[in-house]
Amino acid sequence: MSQISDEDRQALRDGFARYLEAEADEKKLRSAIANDRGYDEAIWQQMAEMGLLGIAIAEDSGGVGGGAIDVALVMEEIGKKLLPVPFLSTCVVAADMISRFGSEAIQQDLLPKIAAGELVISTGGSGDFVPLSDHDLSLSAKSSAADWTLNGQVSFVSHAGNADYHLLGLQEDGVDSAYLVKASDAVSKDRLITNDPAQRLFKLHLSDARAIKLEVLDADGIGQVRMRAIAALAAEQAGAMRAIFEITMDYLRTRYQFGRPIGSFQAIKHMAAELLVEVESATSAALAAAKALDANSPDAAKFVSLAAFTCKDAFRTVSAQAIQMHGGIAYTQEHIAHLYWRRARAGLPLFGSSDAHREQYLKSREAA
Amino acid sequence: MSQISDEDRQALRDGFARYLEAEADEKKLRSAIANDRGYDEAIWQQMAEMGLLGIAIAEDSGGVGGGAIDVALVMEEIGKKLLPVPFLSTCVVAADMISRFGSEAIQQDLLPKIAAGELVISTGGSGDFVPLSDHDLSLSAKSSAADWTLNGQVSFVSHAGNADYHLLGLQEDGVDSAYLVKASDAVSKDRLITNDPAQRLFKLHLSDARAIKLEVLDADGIGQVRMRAIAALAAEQAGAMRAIFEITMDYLRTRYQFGRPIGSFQAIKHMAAELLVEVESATSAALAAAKALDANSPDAAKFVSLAAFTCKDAFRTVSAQAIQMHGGIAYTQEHIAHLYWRRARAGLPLFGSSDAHREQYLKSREAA
Amino acid sequence: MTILDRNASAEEIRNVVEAWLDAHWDAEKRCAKGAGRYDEKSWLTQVFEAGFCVPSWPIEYYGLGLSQKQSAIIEKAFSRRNAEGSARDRFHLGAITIFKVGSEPLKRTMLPIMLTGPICCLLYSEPNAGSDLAGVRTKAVPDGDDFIITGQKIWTSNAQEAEYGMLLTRTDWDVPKHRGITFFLFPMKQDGVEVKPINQITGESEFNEVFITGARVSATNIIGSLNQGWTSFQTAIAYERLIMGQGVTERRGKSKPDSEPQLIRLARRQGKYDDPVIRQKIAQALAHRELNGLNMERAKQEIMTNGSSSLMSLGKLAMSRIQHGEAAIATDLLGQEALLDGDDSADAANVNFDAAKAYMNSIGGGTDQIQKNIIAERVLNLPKEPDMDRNVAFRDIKSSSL
Amino acid sequence: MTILDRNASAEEIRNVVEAWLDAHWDAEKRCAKGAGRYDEKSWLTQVFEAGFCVPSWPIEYYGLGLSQKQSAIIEKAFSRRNAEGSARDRFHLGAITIFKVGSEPLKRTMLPIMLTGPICCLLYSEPNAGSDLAGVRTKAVPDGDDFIITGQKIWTSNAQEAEYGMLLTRTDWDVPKHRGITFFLFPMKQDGVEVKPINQITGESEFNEVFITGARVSATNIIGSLNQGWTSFQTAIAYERLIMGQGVTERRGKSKPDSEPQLIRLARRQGKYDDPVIRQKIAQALAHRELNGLNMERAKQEIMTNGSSSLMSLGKLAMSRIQHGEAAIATDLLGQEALLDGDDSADAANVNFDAAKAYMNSIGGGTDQIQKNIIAERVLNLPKEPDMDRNVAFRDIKSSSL
Repeated sequence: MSQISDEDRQALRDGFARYLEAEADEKKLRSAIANDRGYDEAIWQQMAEMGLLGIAIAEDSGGVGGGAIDVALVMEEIGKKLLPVPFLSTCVVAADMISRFGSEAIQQDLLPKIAAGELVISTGGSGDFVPLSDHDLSLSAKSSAADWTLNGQVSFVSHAGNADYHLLGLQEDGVDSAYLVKASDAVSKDRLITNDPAQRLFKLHLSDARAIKLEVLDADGIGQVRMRAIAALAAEQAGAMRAIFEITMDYLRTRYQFGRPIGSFQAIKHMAAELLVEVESATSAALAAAKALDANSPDAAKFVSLAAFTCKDAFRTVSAQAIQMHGGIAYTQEHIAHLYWRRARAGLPLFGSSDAHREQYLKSREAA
Repeated sequence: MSQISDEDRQALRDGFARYLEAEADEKKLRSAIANDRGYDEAIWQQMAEMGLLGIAIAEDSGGVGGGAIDVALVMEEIGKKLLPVPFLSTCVVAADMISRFGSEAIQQDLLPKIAAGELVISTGGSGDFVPLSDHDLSLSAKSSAADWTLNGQVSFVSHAGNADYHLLGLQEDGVDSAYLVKASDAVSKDRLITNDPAQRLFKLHLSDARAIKLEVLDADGIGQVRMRAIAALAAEQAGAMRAIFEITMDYLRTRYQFGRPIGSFQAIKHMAAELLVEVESATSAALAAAKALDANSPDAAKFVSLAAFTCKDAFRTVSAQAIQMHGGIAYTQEHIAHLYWRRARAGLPLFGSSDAHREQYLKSREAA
Repeated sequence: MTILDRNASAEEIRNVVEAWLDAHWDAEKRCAKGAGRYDEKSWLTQVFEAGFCVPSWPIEYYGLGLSQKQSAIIEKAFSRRNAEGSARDRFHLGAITIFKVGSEPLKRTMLPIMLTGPICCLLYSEPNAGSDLAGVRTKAVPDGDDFIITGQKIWTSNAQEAEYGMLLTRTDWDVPKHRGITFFLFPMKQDGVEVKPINQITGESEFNEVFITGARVSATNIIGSLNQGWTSFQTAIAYERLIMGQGVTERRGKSKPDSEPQLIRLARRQGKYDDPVIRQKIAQALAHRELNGLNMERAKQEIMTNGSSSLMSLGKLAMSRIQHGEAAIATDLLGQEALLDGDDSADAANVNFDAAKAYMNSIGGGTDQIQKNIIAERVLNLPKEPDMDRNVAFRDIKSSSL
Repeated sequence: MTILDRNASAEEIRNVVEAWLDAHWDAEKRCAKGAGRYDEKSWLTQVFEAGFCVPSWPIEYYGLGLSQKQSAIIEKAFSRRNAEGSARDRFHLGAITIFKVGSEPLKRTMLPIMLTGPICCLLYSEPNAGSDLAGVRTKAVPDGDDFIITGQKIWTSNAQEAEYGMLLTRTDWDVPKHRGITFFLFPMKQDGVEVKPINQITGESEFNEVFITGARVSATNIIGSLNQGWTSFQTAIAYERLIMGQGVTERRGKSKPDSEPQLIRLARRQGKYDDPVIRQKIAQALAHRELNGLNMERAKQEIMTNGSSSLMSLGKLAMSRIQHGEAAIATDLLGQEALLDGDDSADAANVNFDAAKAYMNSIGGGTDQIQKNIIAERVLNLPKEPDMDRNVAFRDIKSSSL
């Protein structure tokens, strides 16, 4: 399904990785997460420049027409550097929702801007395409003629701080609807305190806020959006866990205690070998999910669930063990390990728990 | 509740342990399990001699009036040597059932014989006091005057081979009844092939077999029998896992590879340290269950469940890891490790699975 | 000094102490602010002079020569009134160490000072040594009657407040690592000592880094003797662990044992308490905690009977599984609520704190890995790993910085 | 010899082989009993002379000089008719090892013998050496043109049937352990060689102990050269693993991939398939197996692209978790039925067999612990443990028997 050739994909990835290696250092990360915006605008613009923000947008809407596999490659690199950019909400979920369910006019208005890095879209509300469904949602939509207005409150809206639009889902009696709300006076925002300082969550208060309703949300389409978002998340986690794993291996090779590198101690080696199985399995699972989606495989749902719980759990384990293997130094805020660990924990509830995905995976296996 | 003083108890235990150390060697074990009877009659008679078979029988019925804690001490030693004796069925379950629910005449007839080692009683059927409930039970009881006769088949009857009586439970609509059936022409037996060669299981065929019905089975009393049997089993497992653990530690100290004892390898050490936590926790749990029972503590049910799943799981883990830590040598029938491992696996379904006991434990915690 | 001795009955002791406190202790003054507030130092001096600071020590060392049991009566009386100063024979690490391994002159000069005021910290961990405590690189170079100290310490509790620190240094670089170490009672409030709190991943700063650059300590302040500091330090660290352990036990004693466990409360609140999968996880987690409690009770019994128990060493390791495990289940129970933090999300804040704090147990005071080595070698008598550095001059041992 | 060379098309090869088989192979004779039965040795000699035994080897070494792909066509044709003798360049361990590292005379004399009949086993493990393969203590002492062998080997496959064994021996006890080893092609059917099957905990006897007491082997049968046997042996064992791996892959290829997994079947049968706790366990177990499959697919891709893949080394370790884990769940699913065994309890017998057989993976062919060392050192480049025996004369290395 990807319009990108294998060579171009590799070049894209290499270019992005090289750029991040040179520019996305820990200092920038820490300064970004200390700011209100939460990410580095220069990096975001460079991503636009490289075509990455339009990776999942069709060529005739200003994108490069990539598939799930291309999104995965970008997400992996994002994960490695823990980039706190609004890529998943804007370029994966929102771009996909607009591409599928937006009117021609909206598509032509918004998609090119997303690809160009001119537009940030936050996601929230309720529904299968929403990463964090607000369980106590008090949002209502009413229409007069073609205009819709929204009232109420939505919590757990990611990246709403500097978003230009909020994409809000509203699931009622199992029927999904979705609204695009422009950031405006009718929308106020409270930033929520988060455990992962790199995560940006907000509570929105909407008071007669004008909204564009996306049309004909068919369950299959929503399911596709959800699966692609989950596969993207899994790839981010696979990348992130590999990075913290490699940081840890470097430490084991160079940190001496008792006159030996600590990586020469057998118990540490065995922990490392076991973690490698987790890291590689997660990478394989994320890859398999993306490939199955791009191939429209009947197994796509199965592989997406597999990737979801495998990558969540493995990232949690690997980042937690990374702290343990570093010892005291990683018990400090100054060390980067806890940021990976917090990111891992922040990923756990996105699009459903590991247990829920394990159950889903078994259902898919039965169906096969 | 025990009538035995602390000093006497210690002496009893020391004496039994010393005796087993001298007499119950691996050769006897292997020869016993190769025979039909399944255990060493001389050891059984010596246990009678030492008063152990009457440990849970009141003094005025020919026993020594011990409590759950005394049963636990005996079972621990039985476990250490993997003695395949019919102690649990005869001296714990049957003795307790007869003491609680047998008529005066039956008590005076059977209990002294149990204590004297003159009587083996097997258990089977259905009901809470039966270690292995036959789920496909096709047993029926009918009475004419005071006489009862049993017809049908019962599977999973332990130690029926040379039993003098079979204690058969029959749970119908939640109501328990129990019958003592004399080994006779009216009862035929098929020995079942078991995975643990030390385990003796039979299928009984009863055809108008005369039976003595035990009276007034109150649920509390049955519950007590069950709890005491579970605590006894847990103690056996605690003893057994400690023995195979120590066998393994000895091996680690004396087996050299790469010019070092393998116990000096850090990964092996760490496995050993983790297993020690399991062994000690299991010992503590078994002890706590026995003590709570003897103290008539309201926490008894909680501690019994805790002991049940802790000891089952830990014995399984410790014996499985013992094979792994021994390496190839324990992959042979000649090595004793697999006998511990088979015993561990054979214990898993007795009186309910670990998962069921974990659930029960949580219920007890809520109630507290 | 109070007239109490080993023959005094519990009643007599209680009466004497209560009478003394009636006469001397003013609880209100302690809580007062400004000029009305009591002077801590002069209060401690009174306690010291009465012998109540260290009642179990002999009279010549400022105690009353009482038994532990008798001392406990005094401690209890003080604690009921919330009065400071008693039980320093159980809790003042500096005083205890000097009492146990200090030279006679050091005891004479320093014990009165220690007992009447200063907090004393223990300076041993170093960034480059990690778990390898004997790998100290902080230099002590003789200079007249003094030593000049240069180096860096880390993970020091109470370094901010401490007037003294017991400091592990290297004084001989040409012998194997354990044999060139000297242990000093080091004055913290001097030039060349900079204390910097560590920002822990819990958000707390219980510990500090201590940078020492050309600071001084008198040779008379050596605890034990020159180059033999490793042995004296062993005493200090053993007491540090004991004190920490007691603190934990006593704190634990205060929480209601039968209050509903946090996991059950959270599960109920989240409506997940009927989920069989959750129930299995909660049951196993509660079991691990209860089993550790049972093990520790057996340990206490064994200590009472035999004076020691190998079970004690399992508690810390078991606690890692318990704490990390409980925090993980609680995190899952909270679901996306666990993403939040701060006062408005108290449950999340608690759970997130617990998840981070669990590393304090699994890393702090010896990592789980070190703890497993100790259990394997000391409890199970498994053979030691070949030492790479035992017979090597310290300066030749390979280290990260080389 | 058949007239086929590297330029032959697939079609040509197929035609030639099929025609040859039509002319020579009699499937019915093979199945016949008694006098009618075909003579294996003379059949293998025909295959050998046609060059079909080892088609990928050069003509001077009894092959046809074909590519692997071309050889596969021949193998397939044989396999379709269930005819023995082809693909010995992939599966005959003795022939391959001699071809790769044998001396010219050894190849000349032994390859024709190997290829036309005898099973060749590999004698390396010893009871006292365990995972430490280089710790061999089987003695080879020169005696004229022969060596006299005394020692014990264990875990030898096919030792009963084997006419030859490749035997690892110690010929110099005064040099470090890897440098005093000699590797022989050893005739098994002689006095002084006793083979005893091992009763495994699965009930099988795939392996044997081999007791060698004063048996003989000619010096011309050294594979490689004197005291350099460790290197030649590395080749043999690498091929052994490869052959075992191929066997596993090919067997796996035969099971229907989409058949219902055993765990699901058992759970349904036991009425426990709706239990959420069971479902989580089954799902995770199936996932572990599927993930390992995905890893191995990535490995194949990487091998095709780069010629090698570090992922390959993870499969065996992962398989331990899979096999032990699945067996444990299946055991629990069966409940008390798992206590039974034998033909009347097929499910139980299978599950119990699997539970025991899982140790074949986690212990056999290098324990999980050795495997983790290998992964850590070779894949992750973590530093080696200090060697205790690398520079020590073999006779001075500490061992269990001392």
